[in-house]
Amino acid sequence: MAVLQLPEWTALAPALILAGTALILFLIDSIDPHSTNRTLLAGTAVLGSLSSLAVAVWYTAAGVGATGIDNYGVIDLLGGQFVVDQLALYFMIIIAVVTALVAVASHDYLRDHTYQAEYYSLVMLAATGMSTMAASNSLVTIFIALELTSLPSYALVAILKDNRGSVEAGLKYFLIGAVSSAIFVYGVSLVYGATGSLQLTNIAAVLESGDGAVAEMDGLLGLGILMLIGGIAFKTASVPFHFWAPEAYEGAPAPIAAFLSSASKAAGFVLAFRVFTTAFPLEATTAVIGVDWTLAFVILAIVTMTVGNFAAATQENVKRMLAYSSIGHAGYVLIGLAGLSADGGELVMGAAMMHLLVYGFMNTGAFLFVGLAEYWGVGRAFEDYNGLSTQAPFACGAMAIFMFSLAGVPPFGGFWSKYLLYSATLEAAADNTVLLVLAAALVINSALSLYYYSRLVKALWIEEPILDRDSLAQPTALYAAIVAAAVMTVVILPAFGPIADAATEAAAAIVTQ
Amino acid sequence: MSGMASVPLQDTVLLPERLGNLTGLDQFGLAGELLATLIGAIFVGSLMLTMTALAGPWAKRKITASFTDRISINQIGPAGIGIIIADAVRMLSKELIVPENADRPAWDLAPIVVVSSALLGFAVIPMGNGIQLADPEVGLAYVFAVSGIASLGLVMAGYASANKYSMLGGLRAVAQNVAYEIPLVVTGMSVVIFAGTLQMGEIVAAQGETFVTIVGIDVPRWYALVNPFAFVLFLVANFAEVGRNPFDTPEAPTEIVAGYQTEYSSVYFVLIYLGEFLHIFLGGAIIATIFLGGPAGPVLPGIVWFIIKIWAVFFATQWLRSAVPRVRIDQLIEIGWKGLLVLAFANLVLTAVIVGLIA
Amino acid sequence: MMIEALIAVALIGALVTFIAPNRIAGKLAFAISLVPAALSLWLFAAFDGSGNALRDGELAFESQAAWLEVGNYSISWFVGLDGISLPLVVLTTILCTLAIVSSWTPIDERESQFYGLILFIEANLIGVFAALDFFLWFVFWEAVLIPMYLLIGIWGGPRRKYAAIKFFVYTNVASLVMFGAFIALVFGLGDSVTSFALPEITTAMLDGGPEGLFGLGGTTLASVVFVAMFLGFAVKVPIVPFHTWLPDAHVEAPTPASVLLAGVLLKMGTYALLRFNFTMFPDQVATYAVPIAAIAVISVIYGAMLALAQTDLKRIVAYSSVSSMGYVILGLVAYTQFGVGGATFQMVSHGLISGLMFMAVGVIYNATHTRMVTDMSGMADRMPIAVGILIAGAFGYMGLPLMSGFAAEYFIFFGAFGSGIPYAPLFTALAMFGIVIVAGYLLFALQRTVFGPYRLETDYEVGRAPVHDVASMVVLLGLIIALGVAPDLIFDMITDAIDPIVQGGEF
Amino acid sequence: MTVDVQYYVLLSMAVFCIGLFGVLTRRNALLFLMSVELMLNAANINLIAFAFYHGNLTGQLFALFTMALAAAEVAVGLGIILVLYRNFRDVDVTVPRTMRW
Amino acid sequence: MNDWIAIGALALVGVLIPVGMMSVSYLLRPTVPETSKRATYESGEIPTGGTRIRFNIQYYMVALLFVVFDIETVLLFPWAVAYQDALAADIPLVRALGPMLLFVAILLVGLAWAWRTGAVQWAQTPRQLETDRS
Repeated sequence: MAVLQLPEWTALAPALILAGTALILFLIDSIDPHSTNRTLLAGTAVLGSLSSLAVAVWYTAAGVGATGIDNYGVIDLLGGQFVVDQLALYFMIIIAVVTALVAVASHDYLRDHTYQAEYYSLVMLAATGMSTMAASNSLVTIFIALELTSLPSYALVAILKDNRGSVEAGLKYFLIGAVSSAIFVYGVSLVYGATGSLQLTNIAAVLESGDGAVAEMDGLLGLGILMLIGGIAFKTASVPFHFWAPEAYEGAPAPIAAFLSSASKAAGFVLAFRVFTTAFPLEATTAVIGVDWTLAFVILAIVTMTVGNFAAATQENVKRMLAYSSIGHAGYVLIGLAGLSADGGELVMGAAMMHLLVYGFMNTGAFLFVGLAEYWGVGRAFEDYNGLSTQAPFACGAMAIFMFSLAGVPPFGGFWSKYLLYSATLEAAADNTVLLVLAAALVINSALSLYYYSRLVKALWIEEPILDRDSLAQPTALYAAIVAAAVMTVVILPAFGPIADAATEAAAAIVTQ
Repeated sequence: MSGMASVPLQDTVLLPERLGNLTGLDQFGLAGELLATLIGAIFVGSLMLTMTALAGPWAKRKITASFTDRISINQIGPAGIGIIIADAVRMLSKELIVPENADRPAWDLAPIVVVSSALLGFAVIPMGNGIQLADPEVGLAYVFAVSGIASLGLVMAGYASANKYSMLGGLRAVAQNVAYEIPLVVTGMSVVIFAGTLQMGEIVAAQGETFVTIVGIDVPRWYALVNPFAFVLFLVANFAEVGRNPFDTPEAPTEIVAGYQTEYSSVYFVLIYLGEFLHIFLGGAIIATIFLGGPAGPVLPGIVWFIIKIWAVFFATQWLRSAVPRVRIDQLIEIGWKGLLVLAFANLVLTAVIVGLIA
Repeated sequence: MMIEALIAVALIGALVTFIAPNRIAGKLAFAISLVPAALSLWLFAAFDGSGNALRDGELAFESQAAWLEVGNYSISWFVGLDGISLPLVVLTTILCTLAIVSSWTPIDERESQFYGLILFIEANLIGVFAALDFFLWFVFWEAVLIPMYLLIGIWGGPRRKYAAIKFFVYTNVASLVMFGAFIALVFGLGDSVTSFALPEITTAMLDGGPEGLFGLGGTTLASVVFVAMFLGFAVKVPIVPFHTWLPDAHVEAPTPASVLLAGVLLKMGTYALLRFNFTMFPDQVATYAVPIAAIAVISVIYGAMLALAQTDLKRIVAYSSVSSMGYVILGLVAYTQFGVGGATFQMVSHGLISGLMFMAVGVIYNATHTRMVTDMSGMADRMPIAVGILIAGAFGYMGLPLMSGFAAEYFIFFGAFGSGIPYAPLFTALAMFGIVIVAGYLLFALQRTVFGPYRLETDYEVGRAPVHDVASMVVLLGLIIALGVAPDLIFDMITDAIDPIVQGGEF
Repeated sequence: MTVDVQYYVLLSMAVFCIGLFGVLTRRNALLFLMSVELMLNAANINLIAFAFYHGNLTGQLFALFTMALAAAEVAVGLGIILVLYRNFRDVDVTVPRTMRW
Repeated sequence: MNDWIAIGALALVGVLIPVGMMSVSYLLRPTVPETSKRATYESGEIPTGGTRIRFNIQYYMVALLFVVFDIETVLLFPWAVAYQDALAADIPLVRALGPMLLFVAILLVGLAWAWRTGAVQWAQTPRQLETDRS
């Protein structure tokens, strides 16, 4: 394979391509600021994200990051500031997929929007940040990637400048984001103080060596880790920094809500996975700070999924319901970290990663459907969606698939990933019985979630429309994105074998390193 | 100029320590050192204030008069130099009129900020003969940083006066400062590439080396000679930064009366006025230090050369004041962002590339 | 690869139909559904399997492919047919084709979606009966629910929303219970199991059973799982007291959905009971035989009594299904060759008969727009052929000899009577009493509706049933009589697959 | 003449807490922004003090990045506050209540 | 003596001088309160309206732009300082210069974009107004 001949920095190509696309979009806009050529802009964005996807898939297939005789091994870049391994590539794939879907859907959603090029380039920049986050191996690069993700996201949420909801959402997202990033960076500074290093592997090395300074500053380290969890909780929309999510998703343009709730969340999780497996090996950290950090994730996971699901069940607004359900799903994925307390934790984490991939399709699709509804101008409440299926059976069919998949009803992807998560948790529970509670919470919450998801399906398919609607337009690109997401949610089933392998291997690689 | 390089231009001993030795204060431990430092600071402060006092009420008028072929002050003292004292007494004893609606704390604070920010910059300037208060490693960045505080003072003045002219003046000052700060700093950076340090003393020392030898005369490695393009850019950006013609839109007497200082009177006005002149001199000091070899020069002692150089810059500002018309605010902004900034980056990149290729 | 072809044809057909214009959707779906029907008949003819699929039997049309690895377990695509599943597959394909035909008249909006969903259900039903990997089976099992939910919810009667949700919630919760229990069982089996393939799990269960899980002992775990799974499937069957969703769903569902619901979906429950509970847990069956038999008998009698109290023809047929399913459970719990075989036979037979009944009721409803016994009389005047077939079906229900119902019930009673359960004769006798009630309510209803003077007042013409409806009913009736005359047509096959289970399980 | 690192940490914690207090109590978006800056700068104090303590430059370098990112954050924040003012005629963060909080 | 103490001393002096001048003036100057004197100066006209005027949006635009570019210089300074040393240490030119060029190039893309979209344009020409309106 040609990978060997490529210089090392090309290992970051999936992220670099996204960055390049963003710059190209800026250039296009600079050449003709008043251009209304939506297809060119969206096309560039889609092309960029698809190339990023293709490269990431190619690398994965070629064995970049995989260890073994025929593979290329984990690639360290810039003195270990970045690391391209299977985990990084896996999440780069998720991010590129979601970005592509969002870019396609935005083509129609933004039809009358003034800031087309800016929109796409901001999306690309945010995607760059997420992709970089997947490969970051140092708290420095992590923080930069985090901000590179957050800053365009703030702007994107508020991009409908004359829409009060959008501005309000942007403000709230920004306020909470700014505070949480301040907390995160303070946590970084404390961890640095305790260990004298910002690179994850070095931090782990210092912790394991039990150096004098670390032992002295155990309190600082503990506080630092707690603050890091805070930053991560924000990015993944988990308790206690989840307040922004419903507001931001509700006010943001729907494709952006899709983007944030899928890709951004995935990026937050890759960050959590990497930081906590690489930098804070469980035994060594516990020996220093005296507390097992998985305990924090056990609590966060349970609280997050419960809060998310119960709040979702009481919503009248579809987008808000999806927002809370997205919080609930963050809780499911957090199990991946909580499970690390037991043997077989890498299986739990692998399952959580799979859930994120499937979630990337189904949740993006669901939000894009909401985008379609906004495009049509039907309302936002459940009742407003009544009987849409008579006019748009395909989109509604896709939405039904997303809803059932999110609820974890077989045969869709969501069932599989949830099941894998459940069974892996159960297996790990043999080692640490606390996990039984998590498994139970997962099942109970999933069962509860069926209530509100099926409520939407019922509105779409079974209820009669309240008002007579004019015939609805069929925007090609939005439809294409939604149908593609739906097809992937289903078609992912036969491909589940290799995906499961990839996820589990990636998880195992970082857990046991 | 031959042999200049052999003379140690830069004393590694800084002013406070030297004073400590001189006065014997260093025998008293920390307190003595502090006292010596304070004396040094007072010395530098007074030196600069003296120059400003000279320039503001007297030299400025004289120079302008000469350009416009008029006779200016000539009554009090020789060549009217006594006007300095007269003006000082007059201004200090004027009634202070506080505009209604003024935001008092900010309005009172603004003059102090303007003056002290300018004074602070001089702390790291090597003035020759060991007159340098401090020589931190980040000297150049520090100078840029503190001189930037002035615009805060200006906007405070503009805002707190509760006057539309003042407000506009303050805003313009900020817009102008931000537009020209970046070309200024980026051009300064192209000098840093040569010197490889931000320490003012080092920069000056680096300029002591011989650049070329023309007909037996060693031309020193002044960066104005090494990179004249950067020098011109820096000069222009500096004029804008200190708000002198042709870039004096924040005051623009024909447009917005007197800008941010419209409502100021009495000693407050004096302070703001002084502050402006201090800034001109600070700009001159920076130019002298990073482009003109600091206090270097033949025959005369360093401090004298240094003063000559900064007065030369001051003279240039007054020259331009008489010779060049003011640009409009929109032109000003566009020159900054579209002209100088691009040129500054071009200069930086070219310098870096050339240095890289030569090395 | 034949099973894959069968499923693929139905799935692709579903997609094609979904995008086809409404106008031609019905005919198109019919044409497409003929392919699996013909294919399944060919499978029937070419069947060469023997023994029970889960007990090392010789599988017909087997195919297996690795799918994914989950931790210590592998999941595979594993399908194959034995003597139990093949008749049910054939039943499915035939009933689906006929259901499509019977929808031509009543379904007049969103046809393409309707027929698409029917074909989608067909694909999944075939999958349910053919799958031999637990996960694969579960996927198909659950995938049936969603289209059925939509069929009831969209094209149903006035209370369709309530009925659809009730159906969905009941069956889904049941699935969840069953699923959780089964997973616990697999984990409890420990290292002896490395995949979710049902034969492997069955072997492990019979070779010693579970080791225990989370502090539960092996036997306790097996009992808990057995009960949980029984409850899970009982909802689907349904068995009293979990039957309440059924009448609602049936009454509100459109005729073709009812046909499939009663004809095939209920059999999923009994099929699963047979495959899981009664194959994997012989010990637990023995332990709980009496309560199960009691429940079965209660179902028979209580279902019949409820049917007696109804005035809605569809409700009568629906409750009678509860009663008939009671027979199946009784047959299963008897655990003899004739008992279990008869139960399996009854599944097929009841599928045909109840399908026929629902169709007939549907035809009458299409014409009169009412199903109330009290509204109608003298229907024989207006639609003699349809009513004739209805009566024939009712006799089939009552167990008239030479019809499949008779054979089925005979086998069951014979098997149950000779079974080793305590009080077996008593249970059998009580269940037989159920037939009397069945005869009572059916004859009562028929007498009121069919005979006497015609007195329904309508502002539209009530005429003869359409030819295609009658034709499909005739096909069903033919099958019923054929099975009644020659039960060995499938009974041999069934007993061949049953024997490995009941051998040694005799008590 | 060096100051022990714990005093820097105390200072930074004080600054951080002041910032946090501001974040929790200020309703003006601009003041909120300033409070966040305080929190970020508290981290910078830590980073630089620890860089000195550990004798490596990593912390200083990271402080540079933090500053850059803080500036970018302010830029975006100001942009959002501008559109906020345009839409709500106010920079009070509790005014926008189009959605439930 | 520490550099920063010297700077602190100068800061003290820098504050004390103006404060001292203010104090001297306070002692010297007369105070004749009169309301009309304190009126806001508007070239002799009676002042109208407040000072909370809505000013040109461009002030914000350049301010935001400045924040970005100014911070960029913070990141460039370390590079500039280390550049000669890097060259002296025989680090290849591409590695010594490349990152900075890339960095500046990205910034220039940003500047070009800001330029083209009119972020640094103070006033619009009539023709631009026309095209904007359409």
